[in-house]
Amino acid sequence: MELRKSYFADVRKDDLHEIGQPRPRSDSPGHVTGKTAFFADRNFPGMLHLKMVRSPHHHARIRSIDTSEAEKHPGVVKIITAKDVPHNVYTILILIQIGPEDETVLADGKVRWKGEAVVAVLAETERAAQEAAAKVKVDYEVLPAVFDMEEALKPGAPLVNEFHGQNYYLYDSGECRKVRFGDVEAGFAAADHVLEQSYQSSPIEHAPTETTGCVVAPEGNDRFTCYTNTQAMFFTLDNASIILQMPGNKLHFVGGTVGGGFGGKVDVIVEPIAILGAKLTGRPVSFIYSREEEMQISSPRAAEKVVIRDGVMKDGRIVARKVTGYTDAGAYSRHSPYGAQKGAGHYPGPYTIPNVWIDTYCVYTNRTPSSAMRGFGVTIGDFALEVQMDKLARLIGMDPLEFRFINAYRDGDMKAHRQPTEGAALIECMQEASRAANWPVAEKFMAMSSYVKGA
Amino acid sequence: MAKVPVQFTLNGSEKAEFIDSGTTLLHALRDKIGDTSPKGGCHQGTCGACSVIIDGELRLSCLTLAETCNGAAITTTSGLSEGGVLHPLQHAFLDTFATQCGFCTPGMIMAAKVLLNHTPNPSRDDVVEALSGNVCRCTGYEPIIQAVLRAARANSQNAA
Amino acid sequence: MAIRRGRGVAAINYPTGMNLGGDPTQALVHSTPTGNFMVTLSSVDLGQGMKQIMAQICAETIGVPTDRVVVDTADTDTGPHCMGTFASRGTHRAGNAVIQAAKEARQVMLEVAAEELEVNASDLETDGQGNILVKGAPQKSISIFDVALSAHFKRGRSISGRGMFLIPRSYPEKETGAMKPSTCYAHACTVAEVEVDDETGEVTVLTVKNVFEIGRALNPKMVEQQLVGGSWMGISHALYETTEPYYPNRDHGGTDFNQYLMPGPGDLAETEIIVLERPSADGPYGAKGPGEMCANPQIPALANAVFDAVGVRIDTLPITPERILRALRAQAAN
Amino acid sequence: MALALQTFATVKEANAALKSQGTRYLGGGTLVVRAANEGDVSVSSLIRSTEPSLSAITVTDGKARIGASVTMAAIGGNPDLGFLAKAARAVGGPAVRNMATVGGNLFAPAPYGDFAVALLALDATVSTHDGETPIETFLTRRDSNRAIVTSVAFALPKADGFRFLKVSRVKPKGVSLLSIAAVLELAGDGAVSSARIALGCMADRPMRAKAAEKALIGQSLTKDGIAPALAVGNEGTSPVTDPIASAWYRNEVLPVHLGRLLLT
Repeated sequence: MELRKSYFADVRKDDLHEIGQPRPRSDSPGHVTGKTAFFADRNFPGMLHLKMVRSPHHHARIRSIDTSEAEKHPGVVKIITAKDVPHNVYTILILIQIGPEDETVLADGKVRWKGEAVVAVLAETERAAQEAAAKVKVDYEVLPAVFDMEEALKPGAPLVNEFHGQNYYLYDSGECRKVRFGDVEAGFAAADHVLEQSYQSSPIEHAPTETTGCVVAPEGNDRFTCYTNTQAMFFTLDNASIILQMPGNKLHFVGGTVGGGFGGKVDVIVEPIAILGAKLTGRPVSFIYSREEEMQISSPRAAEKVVIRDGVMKDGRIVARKVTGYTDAGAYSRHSPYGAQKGAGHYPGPYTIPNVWIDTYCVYTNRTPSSAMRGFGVTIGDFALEVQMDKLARLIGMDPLEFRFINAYRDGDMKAHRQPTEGAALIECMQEASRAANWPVAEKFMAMSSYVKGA
Repeated sequence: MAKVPVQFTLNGSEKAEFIDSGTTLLHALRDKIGDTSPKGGCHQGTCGACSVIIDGELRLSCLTLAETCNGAAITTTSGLSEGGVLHPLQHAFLDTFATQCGFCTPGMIMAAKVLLNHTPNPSRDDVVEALSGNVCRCTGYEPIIQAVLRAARANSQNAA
Repeated sequence: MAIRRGRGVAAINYPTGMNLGGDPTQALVHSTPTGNFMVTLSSVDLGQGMKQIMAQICAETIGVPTDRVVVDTADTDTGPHCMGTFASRGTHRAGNAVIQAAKEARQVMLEVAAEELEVNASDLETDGQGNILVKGAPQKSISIFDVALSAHFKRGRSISGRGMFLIPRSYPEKETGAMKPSTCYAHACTVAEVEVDDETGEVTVLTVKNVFEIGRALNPKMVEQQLVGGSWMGISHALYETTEPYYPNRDHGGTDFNQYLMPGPGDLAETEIIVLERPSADGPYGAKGPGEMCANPQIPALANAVFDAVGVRIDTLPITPERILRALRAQAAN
Repeated sequence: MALALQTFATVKEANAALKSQGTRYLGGGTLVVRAANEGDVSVSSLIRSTEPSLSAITVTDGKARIGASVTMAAIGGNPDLGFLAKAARAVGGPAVRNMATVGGNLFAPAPYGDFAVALLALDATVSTHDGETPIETFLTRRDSNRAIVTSVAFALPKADGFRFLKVSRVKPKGVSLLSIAAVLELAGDGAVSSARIALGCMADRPMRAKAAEKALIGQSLTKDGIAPALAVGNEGTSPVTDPIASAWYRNEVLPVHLGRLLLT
């Protein structure tokens, strides 16, 4: 890695003592000696192991649950179903007033995705919990499921989530988050070329080497210590407090040393049920996702569909951009309504375009609920935007890098969501890339700057 | 449940335990003996985080039953430094900033240790092959490869 | 068989923070009796190095070497509130909170030193080595060790500080979408070079040249860790990863590291990283969040490079050999 | 029932124990311990035998016999089996190769079982207590097999007669997209006089590419000479669709990779 100090030297102080210094990481000696304590490295006498009975169907009504055989299984200490969860319907973002509550901690009457948690089994050993889980009998009536976002949005599609009443999230702005800037239709009418293209991604798993999990130990004073690898301590504590209807002061969360997150450990999934298990049994409880659960049960990055319609002039200026984004939330909201509207605020990308129209939808389907991941709400949009930029450049016969210079935002430019651009540096990145990759562009572009006098 | 005895040396010291038959070595080390340096990243044999050295060979402790290790000499990452002095491999991991979350690190170090035991001057391809059963999600592997090559260089300089 | 070569470019920006939810983080800083400093947080280190960076920020602000700072995180009994580690907010939000707390602690420290040295606190400065000096008269000094002892046992002062950084929530305007979704933006431009086997659709990534503008590299080696690992993940996203290989068909999802595909140590592209620093107005020492955006530009750059190589557009991720081969077949049929 | 391990000194005793319900033979553990870890509760008793012959490799008179407990690492490091090293090293990473056994590989479902593909091309025989079975027959019936495999045996191919290719998305050690093993004999004029080609991942278990084998006979190993074989390379295949690749893709690229292997 090289630091190119010549750029922006006028606005930067390089004489600091500790900042800018390549100090060794204080946590690394613990890593290389195996001494770093991850949550699962805590082991308590008498600890119970929690295994989840999961839905084998994408969408089904639960006619009945019979746990009688499982309860008798040697080593089983407690079996938990929906009725044991004090506040069984929740949604994570309720803490920032984004509702409605739309997800069951343990399935109640219905399952909406294959892998949904139905019954929790706590036993003396993992093996006993697995064996007992196999003895839980759930009678399902399989319902039609919908997996394709376009299908889900059509009238008459199977309703994924009754708490929403339709297969999309209802924002205060309606069925989508909207950004309106300038007159996009006038822009298309004036454009030399109009190009509409559609982009699609598939769900992506964070796949941290350490799976999601927690270990909960009763403190003996009506408080519970939860050793967890959550990415958000109080988010998780406060949600657990709501779900368990337990004052927050009864909960003590210890974490902060996590074996990789990438956004995958923000969903408040394992902690509430493990704490409930510890409360109901008075014993320490370990609930750690198997690798299979991490890969297919934990939330992935959402699949997205992005449709971009651009109006472009022969001289390279993009004069209108309309983006329709669809985020496949899966069966429940988790963080997806946030991600979809974050996308609305990100388009049309780092370019200054006078006429912009953005609609972003959060769509429900019968698949594993998706959630945040590194680049949340942006990564797939950037893929779509930047492939579109390449196509536009080729459409008008222009060098793809030069085409970006023409449209790059600079300090003071008004963005579509009506914030003036500050601290722009796209142009300088492209100039440096031009040099590093030996991809020459016209001198006028190399002479450009993100600085604008007075901006 | 019937308990079976297991006895082996762990990082040079004798260990004897009664365990449930069928217990994996990973569980025996972590839950019975208290050496938590091998990590359970998959319990499938697909991530390498649980790697240990058994009688000189790299093994996956998650797929090895503890009772098959009677009489064996087992090395884990927690036993690598002697008298508080880091092993050259551990030093190299620090020097190249080869750890981020640290969860894969003990397994990586075990894989690298076996490589250097057999191949003191490995090529880059040798290192890549040696690490090929170990997954890292943070680093992009390059700093880890550099760490192993650096440790090998340090070893050969010490030997010279 | 033909191996065909191509290159592609992509340029991106990336927002720091989750303003649309309201975005607070707090920090506490206090000194021990012998002048070491404890930063108390509930922020989470996912492996990106939060603890180390907060220590460096605290050390810089107070004016001591980093190894005199200990970071205690994340325990909800002791650490004040943090929203969490996501949205590229950790360094930015917690860093600002630590600066505020450290400034308050530093002020008390300087006041105690001033009393000991019988000068005005405003006339004092730190040397970054653990000493407090009188500006312009550096021979007149006191160690922070002695200042802390004095504060604790003689002056009855608590060298401590509280830090709170809040970005108030932005509510998008319903009809126009006017909003402030984030604070500052990081930037990147990547040029990727590939070889495509036109008989199998297999892609080999030869080089990726990444230029990242990240505000400020607080610890360049740790920034490099993020950027190198992120670049790898970007390549991985572009060409390999999904939990649903036949999306929207729900079948055949991988359940292990053998079947969930990611580049192995033998698949690494020659990777070049160049960092520019345009300090952000509101970032801790100018920093922006580098951890997320660094995995984004490789994806479209590779898509564009594949097109450059074989003339087919793969607009669906991941860009698998199968998708390329199908497109090549369709191209040949036309 | 908790999981338990029973160890027997002889294969005979182990075979007797395997007659009980809920038992499974433990080789290197890469299949059965994984299954148990992942919650397969159908097996409650693992059986193994420590009989020394299971770990023996003998190479004499142009014939090799490999005990079923021999690991991939042991084969990869055996100088008498140098031609097989590539196939043995195609299995897993170093730790897996120190554990995975020849016997276990015969039972590994696609996309695993690369070494069994090599054994199929070698026309090996598989030994159990009640005799020897040609590997092709054995693989067909492997799901109902209850007898412990004790060894595999095969005639050593002529020098440079064995070729092996594993195609993988991930390097150096991804699982198979497909694998191909071939044992070829050439006449003095360079024409193929005998050919056995085995394919991995082109069905749920290793299979022979018999049409391609036949089409190779009498042909030289040139682009034109192998063309008829490549044209029928897919005959009889029913590839797996999995996260690595679809059946369509495997069928599409099989002739490409077969061609590359034959022309090396």
